[in-house]
Amino acid sequence: MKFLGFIIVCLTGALLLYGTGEFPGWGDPHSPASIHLSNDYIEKAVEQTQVPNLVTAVLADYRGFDTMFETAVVFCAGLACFLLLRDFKEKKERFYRHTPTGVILHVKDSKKVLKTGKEFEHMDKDWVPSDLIIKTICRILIPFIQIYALYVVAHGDFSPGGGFQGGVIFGSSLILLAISYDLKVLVKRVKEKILGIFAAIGVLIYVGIAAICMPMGGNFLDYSKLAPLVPGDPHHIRALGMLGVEIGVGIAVTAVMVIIYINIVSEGRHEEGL
Amino acid sequence: MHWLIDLIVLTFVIFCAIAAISVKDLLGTAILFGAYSFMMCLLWAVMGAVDVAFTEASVGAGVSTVFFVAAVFRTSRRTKD
Amino acid sequence: MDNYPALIVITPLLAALLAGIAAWTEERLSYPIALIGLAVSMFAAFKVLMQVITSGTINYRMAGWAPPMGIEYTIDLLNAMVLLIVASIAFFNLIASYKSVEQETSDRAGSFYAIYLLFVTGLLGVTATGDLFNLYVLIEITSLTSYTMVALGDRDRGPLASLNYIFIGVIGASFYLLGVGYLYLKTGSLNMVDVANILSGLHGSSTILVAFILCMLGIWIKMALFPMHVWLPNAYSYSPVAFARIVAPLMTKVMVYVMIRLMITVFGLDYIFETLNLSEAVVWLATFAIIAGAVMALAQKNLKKMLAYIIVCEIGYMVGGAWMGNQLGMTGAILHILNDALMTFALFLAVGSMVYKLKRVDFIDLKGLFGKMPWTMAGFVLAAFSIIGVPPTCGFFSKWYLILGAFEAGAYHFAAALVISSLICAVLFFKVFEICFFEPMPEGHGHEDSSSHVAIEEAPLSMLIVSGLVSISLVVAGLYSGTIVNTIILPFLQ
Amino acid sequence: MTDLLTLIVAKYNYWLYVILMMIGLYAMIAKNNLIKKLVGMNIFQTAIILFYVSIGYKRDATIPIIQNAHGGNDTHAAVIHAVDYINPLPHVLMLTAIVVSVATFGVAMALAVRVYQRYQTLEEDELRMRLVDIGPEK
Amino acid sequence: METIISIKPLLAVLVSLFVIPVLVSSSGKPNVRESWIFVAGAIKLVLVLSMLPVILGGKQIVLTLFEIAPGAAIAFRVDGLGMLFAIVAASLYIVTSIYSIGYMRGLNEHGQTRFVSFFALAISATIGAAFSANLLTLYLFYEILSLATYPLVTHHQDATSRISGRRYLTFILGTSIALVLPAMIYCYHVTGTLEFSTAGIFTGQLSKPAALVLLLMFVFGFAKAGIMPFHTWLPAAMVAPTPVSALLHAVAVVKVGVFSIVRVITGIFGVDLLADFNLGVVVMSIASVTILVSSCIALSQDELKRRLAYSTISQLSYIIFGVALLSPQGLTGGVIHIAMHAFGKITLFFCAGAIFVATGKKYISQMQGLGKKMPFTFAAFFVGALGVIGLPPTGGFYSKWNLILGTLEAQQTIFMLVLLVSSFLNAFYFLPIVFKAFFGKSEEEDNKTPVKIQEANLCLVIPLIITAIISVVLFFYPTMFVNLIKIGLSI
Repeated sequence: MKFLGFIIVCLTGALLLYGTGEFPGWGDPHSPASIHLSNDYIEKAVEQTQVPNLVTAVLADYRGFDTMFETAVVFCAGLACFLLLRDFKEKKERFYRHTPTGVILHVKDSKKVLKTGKEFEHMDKDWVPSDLIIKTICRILIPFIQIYALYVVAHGDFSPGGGFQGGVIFGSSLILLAISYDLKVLVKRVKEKILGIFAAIGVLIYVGIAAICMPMGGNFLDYSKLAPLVPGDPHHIRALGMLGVEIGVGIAVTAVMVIIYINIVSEGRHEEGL
Repeated sequence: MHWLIDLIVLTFVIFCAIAAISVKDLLGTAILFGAYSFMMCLLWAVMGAVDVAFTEASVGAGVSTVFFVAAVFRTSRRTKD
Repeated sequence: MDNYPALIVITPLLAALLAGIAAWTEERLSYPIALIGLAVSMFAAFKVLMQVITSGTINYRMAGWAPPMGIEYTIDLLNAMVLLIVASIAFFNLIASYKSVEQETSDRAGSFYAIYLLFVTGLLGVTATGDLFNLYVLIEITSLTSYTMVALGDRDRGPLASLNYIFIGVIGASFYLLGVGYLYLKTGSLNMVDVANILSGLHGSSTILVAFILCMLGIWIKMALFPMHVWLPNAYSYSPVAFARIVAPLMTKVMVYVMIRLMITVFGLDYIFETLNLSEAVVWLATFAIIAGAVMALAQKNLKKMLAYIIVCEIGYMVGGAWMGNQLGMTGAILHILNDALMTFALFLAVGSMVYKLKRVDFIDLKGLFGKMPWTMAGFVLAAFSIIGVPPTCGFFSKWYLILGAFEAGAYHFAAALVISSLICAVLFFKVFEICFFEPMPEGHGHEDSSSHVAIEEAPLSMLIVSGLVSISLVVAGLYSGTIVNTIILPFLQ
Repeated sequence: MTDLLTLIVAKYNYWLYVILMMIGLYAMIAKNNLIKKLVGMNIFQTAIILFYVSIGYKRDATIPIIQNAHGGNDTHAAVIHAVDYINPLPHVLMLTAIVVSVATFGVAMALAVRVYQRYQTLEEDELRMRLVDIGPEK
Repeated sequence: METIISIKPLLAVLVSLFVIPVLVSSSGKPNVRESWIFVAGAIKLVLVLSMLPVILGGKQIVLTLFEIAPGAAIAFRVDGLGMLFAIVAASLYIVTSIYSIGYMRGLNEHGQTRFVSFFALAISATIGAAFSANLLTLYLFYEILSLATYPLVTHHQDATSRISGRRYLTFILGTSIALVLPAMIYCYHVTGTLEFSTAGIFTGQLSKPAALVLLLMFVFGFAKAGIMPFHTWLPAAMVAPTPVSALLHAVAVVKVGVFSIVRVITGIFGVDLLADFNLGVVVMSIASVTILVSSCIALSQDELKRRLAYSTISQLSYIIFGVALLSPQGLTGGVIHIAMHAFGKITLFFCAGAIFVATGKKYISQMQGLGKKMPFTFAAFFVGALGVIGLPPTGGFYSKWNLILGTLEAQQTIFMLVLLVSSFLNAFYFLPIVFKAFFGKSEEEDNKTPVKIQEANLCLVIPLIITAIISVVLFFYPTMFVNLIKIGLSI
């Protein structure tokens, strides 16, 4: 296999290198790619969409259809992880710590569930939560990260970032919660059902905004036709449409990232894990 | 000047890539992979692709690595190659 | 309303999302949602086909931006035909699959339907789009959903097979993406028509050659052309029945469509057959694919696996026909997209019913099936005849055009391969028929302890009705293949 | 000689991308451990993204965010020179590609966990032996 | 030639197809089921006969159903040849239906509904083949017939029938896909049409070697005609119940094979082209070998049905032989033998089945002295044997007479010898059976154990008497068939 792989790799590499022979030089401002379409985007985008971040303009408007499916891919990944890993059966073995004494109980029968509270604390088999410093710092950090994430989503029109990046960052903040405490804390705060619904709703916001344009008389995704529905400057309607779409993306991505993480780390049991 | 930074970072990227696939500790692979992603993100920033770099920083160096560590946590850390 | 082109793709997506929500709130609703979504999509596809036949190609601008700035759907006769095939097969399969889904993935049916609809969305989008990169994204949707499904079916081998499928699939998609990158580098555009216009001045370029090879390699991997087929048999035999029944007829066919689309619309037949002159090599490859697929099918002991290898063989038909370099061959290839979709669907419908009742479909499990499930077997037999190429089923007529094309191109080896594969298919299917017909069904079938023995009987009515409809459509499509060729394929090729 | 040098300067990074891709591809084909293969897969994909991003790169141009788009008056907004801004299109495409790749990565990781749950190993050769052990297919 | 567009040929084909659902739904009520068969059979015969005056009037009936490609449509055209074949098949279908009721009920066979359904399908396909306007349609019905008869041949669903069925399909389906299909598509590729026409479809596009290869592909490819070495399916298929052997292997299946070859020689290549290339002799030699060898094999068979099978193989080659003479007399003799042999051979098969139902005996050596117990059966057997040998007063004489005249006309004297020798062989393997049946001593008489043997039931005896009588009648009134052939081949 190694040898075969090596040969395939060499052949493919040679093919690719052969193709570079006629490439325009790196960074050549006159290469076809830099002239044909890109000039149109650069010169017209601000005027047409009122969004200075060209990437966002192209992403959410000119090629918004791509992005919609990209979000669908994310949704699909979330569904996939749920379908593949989620295991509704409870684990047989459990560990409890008797808080006053520090004695650890190992319960092998799944039917005996101790009531956790002041006396007993359910603890992970494999994972010992981090110490106080990390916990505290994370607790302080997480709100800031989340606010930053919201900023990234909201300000995507003007600066780098957008729904996807914001969503990932928001998702990461929740994952950070799980890592610094343990999984149960996260699962308790963010219900699985909520995550599942939000993943779909995020995409639904996107598709919905895009689809409303059709009864309004435009083509699919044509935000400019939304003007009658939204109060405010119709001049900026495309930028608003993009914002709405980005929010949808953000919601979906956040939910899916957490779904994937929880399912992978707990092998789908949502009980214990990193 | 640009191309010099570019070359140096690119060399780092290739180094990280080779290291990531040849280390025998999967957690090490995860970390090297994170480094690789981060280098890659730098490279893109150098080339002016700020949005892409931002995404890669949050995804490649962030969430992907976390998924990776999570998967290693649930599987084995050692490997033969 | 002229938003039908968008509706074809959007309604399954919307339905997928709603089904995803319903999965968490009211799971019973997810099935009707899925059904309605696909019905609307099928209706839209039908409308679009009629519109295209009467008034020519439809261009639909997403977000209202003119191409090449925005993404455009370009629906011509070929698209419209494939769209209708995909939407209707997806719809009918859903009707037939309700019980199978209940049996196999009862606790998460809502999510299953969501994935199913996403897969269909991907296929429809791949077919409808006129943008090279959009195509990539949609291919990835179909791939991602099928990776998931493969892992779901067989608990033992599924995940591993799926993982291997991911590796191969990602390589394929990445090759395609690289090819598009090379194209973009040279043309600066992503819209198919626009790229084609610019390409006509770039025929000698080595970059374009590499781009072409990469795109083709990527698509071939995705369509499982021999020797890039290794993922396919596992993928088809491990996924849940409801999904296998749709992935088998549609996935490879849509990829063949993509290949033809790239050949005709993007690179241009002149470039491929005159500048590059690759025809002969690829037709030889297709010949090997046909023979190899048929021979490997002979070695199988499991019905699903056998059918999977037959699909490998059928892919050879279509690739060979498309690369023959003449109109007859191309006609045959396009006609075979329709016919093969129908006949594999009919076959897998029957197999699905068998799996529903028998759980396993190794050859030894099939004993005495003619007596127990006569209607299912009747559908199976008709589909098998179509694969063998017995007139008046549709399989014969596409073979007719393919062989004619081979004669015209002087590719006698390809014609010989077609004939040999037909013979091997005959052997294969009659091997199965003999088992089902001659050998009595053993007692306590499929269960080691006979106490839990359930009598094998005919499949549920929903499966039978769909199976019957599809079987009839095999003959109807065969008899009307002249009409199909004259109203759809020939106008498209001219 | 100078020709060669300019050629190298103009093209070297494309060559390095190819090398990077091939590292990834080699890992996908030849590595024994499934996780390693996944890493290879990601390297392969990011290398392609790198390739795309560098298509969009333009010398002496700045990031594709129009300055003072809303800050100035109308005359100000009119003077946008395409040469001054990097081509945004490849960036958009690659954002999508990154998302797709992370989605695939997530699903692949989930599968790897499933495989490990079932067979207690992720090495391909051992997996093959386990498959033989569990007997013929159902 | 004047043509009339009419839906009748389609109806004639479809009528027994439409009756299949009715048959299936009335599977619990055998009497209802069988009356439907008769209704369908009668309608079919009436439809066929109603077209007869038109055809005899020198017109043709055409109907195009589906245009698959220019020049290749699914279309019907009723001409003299097709009419002749259709009359034979449709009339014998009714007779066989009566017979099969007696046979199947007499032996209490399983799966009777399946049996009659596929029987109806097979006869549909036969009529379709008779009325085909072009090679594509002919191929279509040829294949349908092959597949429809498979469940009939393997009706017993045991190990023997499994092997036989496998051999049956291997030869028939295999050769048709491997040889006929490419040859047909090649013809279409060269000429752009597959329409039968008496002048042939080739207009100088074919060299002699190519024509030879194509001709051989067709002659061997239509393996239902039983040309050696593709004949072995026929004796094997004798495991089927006797009505199947009778109708399908004396009339429908084998005759469709022969009919296809006749069509190819007269309608695709054209008599003139083959005569120019002098290819008739090749086909004639192949046919001659088959005639002689299979006659010799028939001599050594003890099982009656197998002997009949080998006899069929040799008789089929007579037809091909006659057509390959390429002379008017030879063509007439060959084609009319389709009808004459059908009536003769079906009588023989009916007798074999009747004997089996009445006594359970399959082997000729066991049949000594049976003639006294079953006089009608053996009398009919005698008539049938005369027909096959070609002796007056049966129709078989007429065809053999024409064949011999044809050899003289074509100045192929050596081949006349083949005919004579084979006729002697025919006589040798048939007449002793009759002789021993009437004049030999039965085992029962030797053993002195009285076993009551009598004629089989009426359903079995009446059909064989009818066919025997028709066989004789045809000796006196062959004119209609001759006219049909003259019209069909314009000679």
